[in-house]
Amino acid sequence: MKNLMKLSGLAALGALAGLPAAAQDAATAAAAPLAPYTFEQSVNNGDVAWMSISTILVLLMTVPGLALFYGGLVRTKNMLSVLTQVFAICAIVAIIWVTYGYSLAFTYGGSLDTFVGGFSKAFLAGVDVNSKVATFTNGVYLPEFTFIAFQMTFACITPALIVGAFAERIKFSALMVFIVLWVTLIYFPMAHMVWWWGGPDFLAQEQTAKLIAEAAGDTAAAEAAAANLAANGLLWNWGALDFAGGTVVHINAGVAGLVGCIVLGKRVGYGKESMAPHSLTMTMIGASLLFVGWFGFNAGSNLESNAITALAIVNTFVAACAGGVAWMFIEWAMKGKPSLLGLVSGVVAGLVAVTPAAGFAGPMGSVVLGLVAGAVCFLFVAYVKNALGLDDSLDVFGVHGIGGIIGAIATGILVNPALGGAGIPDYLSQPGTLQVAEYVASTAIMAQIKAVLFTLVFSGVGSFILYKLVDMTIGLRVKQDVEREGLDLAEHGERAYSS
Amino acid sequence: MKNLMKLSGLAALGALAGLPAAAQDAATAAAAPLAPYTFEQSVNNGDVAWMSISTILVLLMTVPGLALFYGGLVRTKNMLSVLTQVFAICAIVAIIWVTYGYSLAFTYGGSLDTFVGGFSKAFLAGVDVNSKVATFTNGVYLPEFTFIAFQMTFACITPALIVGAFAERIKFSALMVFIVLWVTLIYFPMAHMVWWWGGPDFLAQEQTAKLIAEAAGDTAAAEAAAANLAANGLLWNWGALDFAGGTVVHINAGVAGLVGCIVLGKRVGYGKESMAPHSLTMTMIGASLLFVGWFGFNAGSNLESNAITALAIVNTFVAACAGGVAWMFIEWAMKGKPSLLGLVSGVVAGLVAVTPAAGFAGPMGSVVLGLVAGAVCFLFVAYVKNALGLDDSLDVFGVHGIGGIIGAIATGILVNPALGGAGIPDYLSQPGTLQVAEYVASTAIMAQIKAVLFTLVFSGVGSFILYKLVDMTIGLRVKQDVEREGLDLAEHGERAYSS
Amino acid sequence: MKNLMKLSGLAALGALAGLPAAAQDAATAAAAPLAPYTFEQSVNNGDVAWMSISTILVLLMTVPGLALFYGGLVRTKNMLSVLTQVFAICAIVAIIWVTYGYSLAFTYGGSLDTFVGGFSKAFLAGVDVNSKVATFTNGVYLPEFTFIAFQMTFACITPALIVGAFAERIKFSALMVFIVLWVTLIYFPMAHMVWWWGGPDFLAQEQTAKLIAEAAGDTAAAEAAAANLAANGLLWNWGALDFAGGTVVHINAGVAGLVGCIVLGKRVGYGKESMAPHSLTMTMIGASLLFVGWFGFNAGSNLESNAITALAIVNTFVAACAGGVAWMFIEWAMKGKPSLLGLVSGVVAGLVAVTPAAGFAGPMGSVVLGLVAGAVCFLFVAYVKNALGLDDSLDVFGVHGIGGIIGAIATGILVNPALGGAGIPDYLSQPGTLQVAEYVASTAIMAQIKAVLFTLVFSGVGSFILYKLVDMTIGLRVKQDVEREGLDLAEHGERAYSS
Amino acid sequence: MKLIIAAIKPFKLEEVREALTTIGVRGMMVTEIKGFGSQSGHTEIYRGAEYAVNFVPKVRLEIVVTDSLADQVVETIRTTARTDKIGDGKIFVLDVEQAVRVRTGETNDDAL
Amino acid sequence: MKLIIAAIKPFKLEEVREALTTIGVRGMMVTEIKGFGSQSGHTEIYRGAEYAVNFVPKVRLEIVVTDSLADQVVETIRTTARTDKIGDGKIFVLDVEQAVRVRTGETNDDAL
Amino acid sequence: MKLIIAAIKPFKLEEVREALTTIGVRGMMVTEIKGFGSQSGHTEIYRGAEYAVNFVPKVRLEIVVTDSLADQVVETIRTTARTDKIGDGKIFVLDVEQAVRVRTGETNDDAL
Ligand SMILES: Nc1ncnc2c1ncn2[C@@H]1O[C@H](COP(=O)(O)OP(=O)(O)O)[C@@H](O)[C@H]1O
Ligand SMILES: Nc1ncnc2c1ncn2[C@@H]1O[C@H](COP(=O)(O)OP(=O)(O)O)[C@@H](O)[C@H]1O
Ligand SMILES: Nc1ncnc2c1ncn2[C@@H]1O[C@H](COP(=O)(O)OP(=O)(O)O)[C@@H](O)[C@H]1O
Repeated sequence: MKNLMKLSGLAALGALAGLPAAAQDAATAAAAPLAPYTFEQSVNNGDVAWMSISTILVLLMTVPGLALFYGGLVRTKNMLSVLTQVFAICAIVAIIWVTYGYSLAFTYGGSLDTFVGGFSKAFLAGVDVNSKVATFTNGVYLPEFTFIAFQMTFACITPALIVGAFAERIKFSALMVFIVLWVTLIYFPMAHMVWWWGGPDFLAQEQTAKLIAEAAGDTAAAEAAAANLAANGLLWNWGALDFAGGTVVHINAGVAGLVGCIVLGKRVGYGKESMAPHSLTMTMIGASLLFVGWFGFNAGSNLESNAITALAIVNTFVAACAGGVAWMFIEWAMKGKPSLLGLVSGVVAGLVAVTPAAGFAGPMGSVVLGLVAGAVCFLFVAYVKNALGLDDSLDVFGVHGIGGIIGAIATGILVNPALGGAGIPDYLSQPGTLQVAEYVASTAIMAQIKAVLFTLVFSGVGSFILYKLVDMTIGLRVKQDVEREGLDLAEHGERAYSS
Repeated sequence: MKNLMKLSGLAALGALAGLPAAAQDAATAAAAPLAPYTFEQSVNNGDVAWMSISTILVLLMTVPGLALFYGGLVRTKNMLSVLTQVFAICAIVAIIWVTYGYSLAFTYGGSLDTFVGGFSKAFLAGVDVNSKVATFTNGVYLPEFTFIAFQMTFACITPALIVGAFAERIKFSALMVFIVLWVTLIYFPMAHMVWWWGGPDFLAQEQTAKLIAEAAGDTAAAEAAAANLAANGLLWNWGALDFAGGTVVHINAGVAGLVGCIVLGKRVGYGKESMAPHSLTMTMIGASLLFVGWFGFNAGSNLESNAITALAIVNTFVAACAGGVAWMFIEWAMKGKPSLLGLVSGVVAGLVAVTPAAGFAGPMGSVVLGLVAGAVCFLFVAYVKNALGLDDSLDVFGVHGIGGIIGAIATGILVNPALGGAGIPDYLSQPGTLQVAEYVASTAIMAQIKAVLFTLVFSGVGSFILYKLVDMTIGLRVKQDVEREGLDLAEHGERAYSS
Repeated sequence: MKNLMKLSGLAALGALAGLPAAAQDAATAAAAPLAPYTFEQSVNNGDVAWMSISTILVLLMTVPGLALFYGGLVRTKNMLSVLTQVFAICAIVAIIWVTYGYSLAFTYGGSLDTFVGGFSKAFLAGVDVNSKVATFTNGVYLPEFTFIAFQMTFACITPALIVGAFAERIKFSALMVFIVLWVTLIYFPMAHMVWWWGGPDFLAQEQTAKLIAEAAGDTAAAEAAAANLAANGLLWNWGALDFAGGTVVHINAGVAGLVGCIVLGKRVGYGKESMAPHSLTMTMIGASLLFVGWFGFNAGSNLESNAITALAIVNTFVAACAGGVAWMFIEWAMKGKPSLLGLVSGVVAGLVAVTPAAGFAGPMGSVVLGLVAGAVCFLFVAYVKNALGLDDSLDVFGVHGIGGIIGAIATGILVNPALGGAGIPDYLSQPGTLQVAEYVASTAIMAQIKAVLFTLVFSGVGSFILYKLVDMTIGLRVKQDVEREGLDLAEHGERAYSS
Repeated sequence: MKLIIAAIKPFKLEEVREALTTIGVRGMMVTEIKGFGSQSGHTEIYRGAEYAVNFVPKVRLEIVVTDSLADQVVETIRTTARTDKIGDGKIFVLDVEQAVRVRTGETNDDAL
Repeated sequence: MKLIIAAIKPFKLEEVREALTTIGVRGMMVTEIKGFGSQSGHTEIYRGAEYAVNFVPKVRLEIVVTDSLADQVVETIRTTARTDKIGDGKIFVLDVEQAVRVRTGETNDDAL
Repeated sequence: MKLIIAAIKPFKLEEVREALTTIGVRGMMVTEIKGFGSQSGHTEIYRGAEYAVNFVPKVRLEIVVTDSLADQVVETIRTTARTDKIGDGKIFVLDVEQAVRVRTGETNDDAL
């Protein structure tokens, strides 16, 4: 597979789901003599503008968004520890990203390519202002720096999501070491497995080459082309749909958080002392900025600024609102009062759930998805979590894990055009154009379930090993005295508020 | 009027102000034989990028912007109630919007079309990624989802503006019911009456059809075309100019607030206890985000990303600054000190006032408009309000109502090209191009005054009836004990700040 | 030099550094007969979208970004004073900008043109929706209103940066007067000297005219063209590179701050009472918004939405992160704990340093630049400042001054293509295209050092005179009692927080 | 001299202060406290975690007065702070041995 | 009646309150204070400026009880608040001359 | 033992604490309070609504010392907290019957 010039792209589009159909159609098409597929790479300033702002929006989600959302929920004495953890993770991972992370996620990985990329673009070697990457439309490209920046923000926010699960008790140094290991060994491979594919033009080119070779009876060439067509990440090849990172980001972080809170154990005083949020105002600001920034996350994952971007915006908006409304009303019904924290938690749950579905579902499907996610996450967090005795301080699993799983599976359902969905994309049946593949519910949903299970196991087991490693070497948890005094003073030498 | 394919658009452009002139010119033009008007619908990714970000900016204005602006001004014990009200309104209205709100505002309403749309796009029926809506330039279109998302944010923020008027004393359940009624019966009709029009190409097509029919002596066809040309919202047909929502949003919400604070009565302890803002820091953050987000609101209302967008940005920026400077200095002169709250209130007043004028006035006109709005709103809030004994807790009427009225009327003056304005647009005199109609002060200003008065009466009376309805059924106001304890604990079961 | 239609642009590109090479090449090129250079002015909606959002982002940096970053660092009793100062400066300078500031910075200044512009565009005379300004690409233009708005935000934030140096002790009235003088006499001239140039097409036109004249032996015409080619700001002509305002904004404000804190003297109780930040939460929010907004500042300075925008985004991102990481780890090593304040201070230091380099350096160069800036600024602030006995309350000089100097000089190094830099642009050797000039380290670095020294002296001396003037007339500093009580109550009649 | 300590409902503070001024009290110290007593607290719920808060916000006054004024002060607080609802508060009287005004060095009754 | 003032560690508050309720205490006033004592404070550093904070967060309880209950209250606080680490706190007992319940006007032991 | 309660200006706290340490005081409780006295408050205006705030921020010290140290403590506070401007504060002395150190159970003078 020499000289394979892969064009990196984003968001699992299950191109291969169209394969069987493609074979048939291609047979017909092959009647007419086929010419090798050629293409131009054009960059649109409007797309670049949109992707630039999407990048900025995802950064806004992280700092200050996520940091405040989490920070507001801890006690005053731990406020700065949360802010520092989130911000430091963002900073360190950004540097890792340009150093080797991007390369591990978005380059050809040789014999390991199914699982992870290689080091060919370490230190961004070979990337300059003329480098381009594919989008989801044939012939439409982005400056590679744009793609690098956008994806960098995903690498930054995902590990930061985890810290909520063991907030108020982890050692800062241990966390830093854990995160470096985690992004390297869990996140970059996951991103590669879900998002590494050839791009529309590469697929068209190889598919055409394959058809030509087959027509000419050149089996070797046909096999080479077929191999190129299959040179994608593992989950991509399974046909799992993940528009903006339901598996890679949310389930991944949610599970890592779950394992983390179990490994670290409960907070001192858990269940006895009041651990009421020190500032729901900050949590509300954070949730709002997550909401606002999430449009960059979800609609930015479209890589272009077109009608699908607009669809993703509408879907994201209404799923978030539906999640908030569902949580608020069900809490009102079952606990007697509609709380702000419930409302915003539901909004986040809706956002998480719509992430994999953003460009695939229709608006009404997204409303339903949001309602379901808001309700189920509420039930988990308010009842199941306590029943299981989990001290997932800020409900990383309850919101990101559960919401992510609901969203991932629902994507397989809501993509159905009969339900207003956009349909499963198919780049192969008519090379050079984007077709909608026939929807087969069982296939579509099974692919999603497989992806969810894989992520649960891969991230769960992998994270567990890394936690144990760090725990055995430097120790994950602060001393009890430090926990009582608060991490701000003990670990960072500062107080959040003075007079 | 079968088969009328209306192309929805935004911002009253008083197309019909050009009618008399059009008749004349058309007469001349008709000398040459006229061909039916045809057009292409092209979408520009740069426009989509700008409208996407504008949508996000208006959401940012609402949450956390408006919520914090208001929240900072109440007492600690009511902080969360304000945040919850604003956020919940946003969430619920968004769902209503895609369910039936968009359809009521932006579809053809049959026999009621002058006042309100119909249900043909309820549940966004028939809208998909190929649907397009007109902008203000012939041939330039937006994905309909983009327009739906952008307008959704307007529907979300307008009712949220009202809550400031009766903050710290309304029952949450009553508010939710009121808002659902209010957007349905007041807001969607207002939006339809002001913003429902055919779009540049539709007008060009019908105008051309009319001229051809007239030349051919086909009175029936001419009348049908004339009817199509007149099938716009009531205020649009009056020729009222409203670039970004001075009437629909600000006067509308301002009056609803005024009526609300009168119906609910004053807060317990009003005038006796200190009701000092619990966090001007939050109010400043909120005001800043309103400022920042308002560019999406005003310049986004241009629907395209061009020089008029830029003009709207400059106008919005300087009017806001002028409003702030005016309020600050006049307060300094009359009350002895320049306060932050005065400064930011003036900024908001300037923003409100420039809203209807943003794409019509020139920068220097906008500076003057801002100065006037800042000064007059200050005088109202600091003197008139108390003289009238109004407990409009957060000055919804004083800022949005008064500022909106000033802006709406001033738009009729500042649009004058002689004052640096952009002039009144005219799509009819030369179908297919955008001309500037001759400016006649009396006509222009009267149209504005008519629109203001209509809004005051429609929204005032309508809101009054709805308040009374809700009051008589579930009761608008919380018990006195609850009001003393604070709505946060009593209504939402939470406290904003803990330690 | 009549009829000289200058096309304003941004960010020193040292066009003239290419001159000697140009002469040679031109000689060769002149062999073929030269036609006068003609060009079209095309505007791209994607560029306009990007510049609109960049404008908004820089406003976000100022309010609430910078205001919160600074405000969180002062004591509760002075919170509002800082917020008011920053917001009021922004508001007043915006009005000055459209009144005469833009004209002084970006018009031809007649005999003073080397130093400052004239009044030909006072009150934005002659600017309308059809006016355009050049970008850095031949033939690509922006609506002039877009450029005015973008540059307005730079004029607003720069003086606001200064207030951190003498926070908690300056009289509000004195500050307002000082700022009006300072922007007029220091900022607008600096902007003119660094950013006033002809634009790519103007240079191509004049260069071509010169070559034609020389070929034709028309010395007068050749000299006229040469004069036009040289009709740029002083520092521009020196070939100083400043992509987004290292000299104009950061060194300029940093030095003005340094002089200010010396002239005003230390705060009452300095070194005795605790002056711990009243809310590091606010400082963190502010720093995050500075980070987020800085992309508009740096990548917006590219004026277009293309691959260089993307490069500037990546550079800005990683330099910020590297700055934060460097400060955090060096503080951890030397002071025992990694603090949030250290982390975010480092991020800002990295951002400052990368400002002049954003479009010139490569990503790896930017990482190194950020690391150096974070480390050096830490050392200055934590050790040198105290050794010098400076009470630069919020480290305006330590971060913006020092960081700006590091960045300015490093730009001369990192622009080197051998280090992954973009190279020094050259518009003259092949008129109508953008070439990369040969890199000569000594020339490049000396130009930067000269620019830095000039800025230090010009801003330092100029600011000193203005401070003294204001001090002698209205007095710069509040009374000691007022300082103890806090500026909020005494100067603004408000408290930041109530219950 | 007597030190009178009273815990009252926060919104009554201004009224009590004014009433005391009227009868000649010229100084006091006011602290925001958490009161515990027969007035029950409230329950807060955050994502399903319920916290019973047993404390109620109260304001605590400390007033040092001459022996002769003490009874009147107690009486004034009692009548002014009263709303006849549970949680109105308590008043305690302690003996003060000495009082000093920092500024002047005056002592005892003169210091008040 | 006695006024018992105790400075304890904040996280012990709930436990102490409960223990006191058990032995019959029906009311108290709680204040968040800064304590100074042998327990040393901490150092904060902000951009190189170090501040030694000599105060430690404590909670201060004030409980007025009948003379008969006083000793038991002191004892209960002492045993419950104890962690055997420096900074556990202090208990002081003062005499109270009079007590009044605002709501009812009841006095002394009846008022508690 | 004596309980010395003093209300002083907040910025004098560190100085007073140090001075007291010098003369042998080993502990105290510090509360931020709102003081009311002859020092007048200020007026705040929010959008035209004026609020007269009659309270001034003060810091309240409570120090329990042996009888023998009491006078010296009062004197030290008086001289250190003094700025000769109105609002410098007041010092009150009360009698303490008993003192206990929670950690050790030591009582009275030993507990201080
Ligand atoms: N024994 C006590 N010692 C000290 N403070 C008390 C005592 N009992 C009550 N208080 C204070 O008085 C407040 C009101 O008392 P509570 O018992 O709730 O109502 P009521 O005074 O109406 O019976 C409490 O919140 C507490 O601050
Ligand atoms: N003499 C004193 N007067 C008033 N309060 C005191 C006194 N000594 C100690 N305290 C309070 O008791 C707390 C604990 O005292 P400390 O000396 O730190 O520990 P320990 O009680 O274990 O010896 C202090 O923080 C302070 O609030
Ligand atoms: N009678 C009093 N009882 C309790 N505290 C008092 C009394 N008088 C004054 N104080 C406290 O002392 C502070 C200073 O008193 P003030 O009368 O303002 O000034 P000065 O002590 O200079 O006469 C007050 O703010 C208050 O906290």
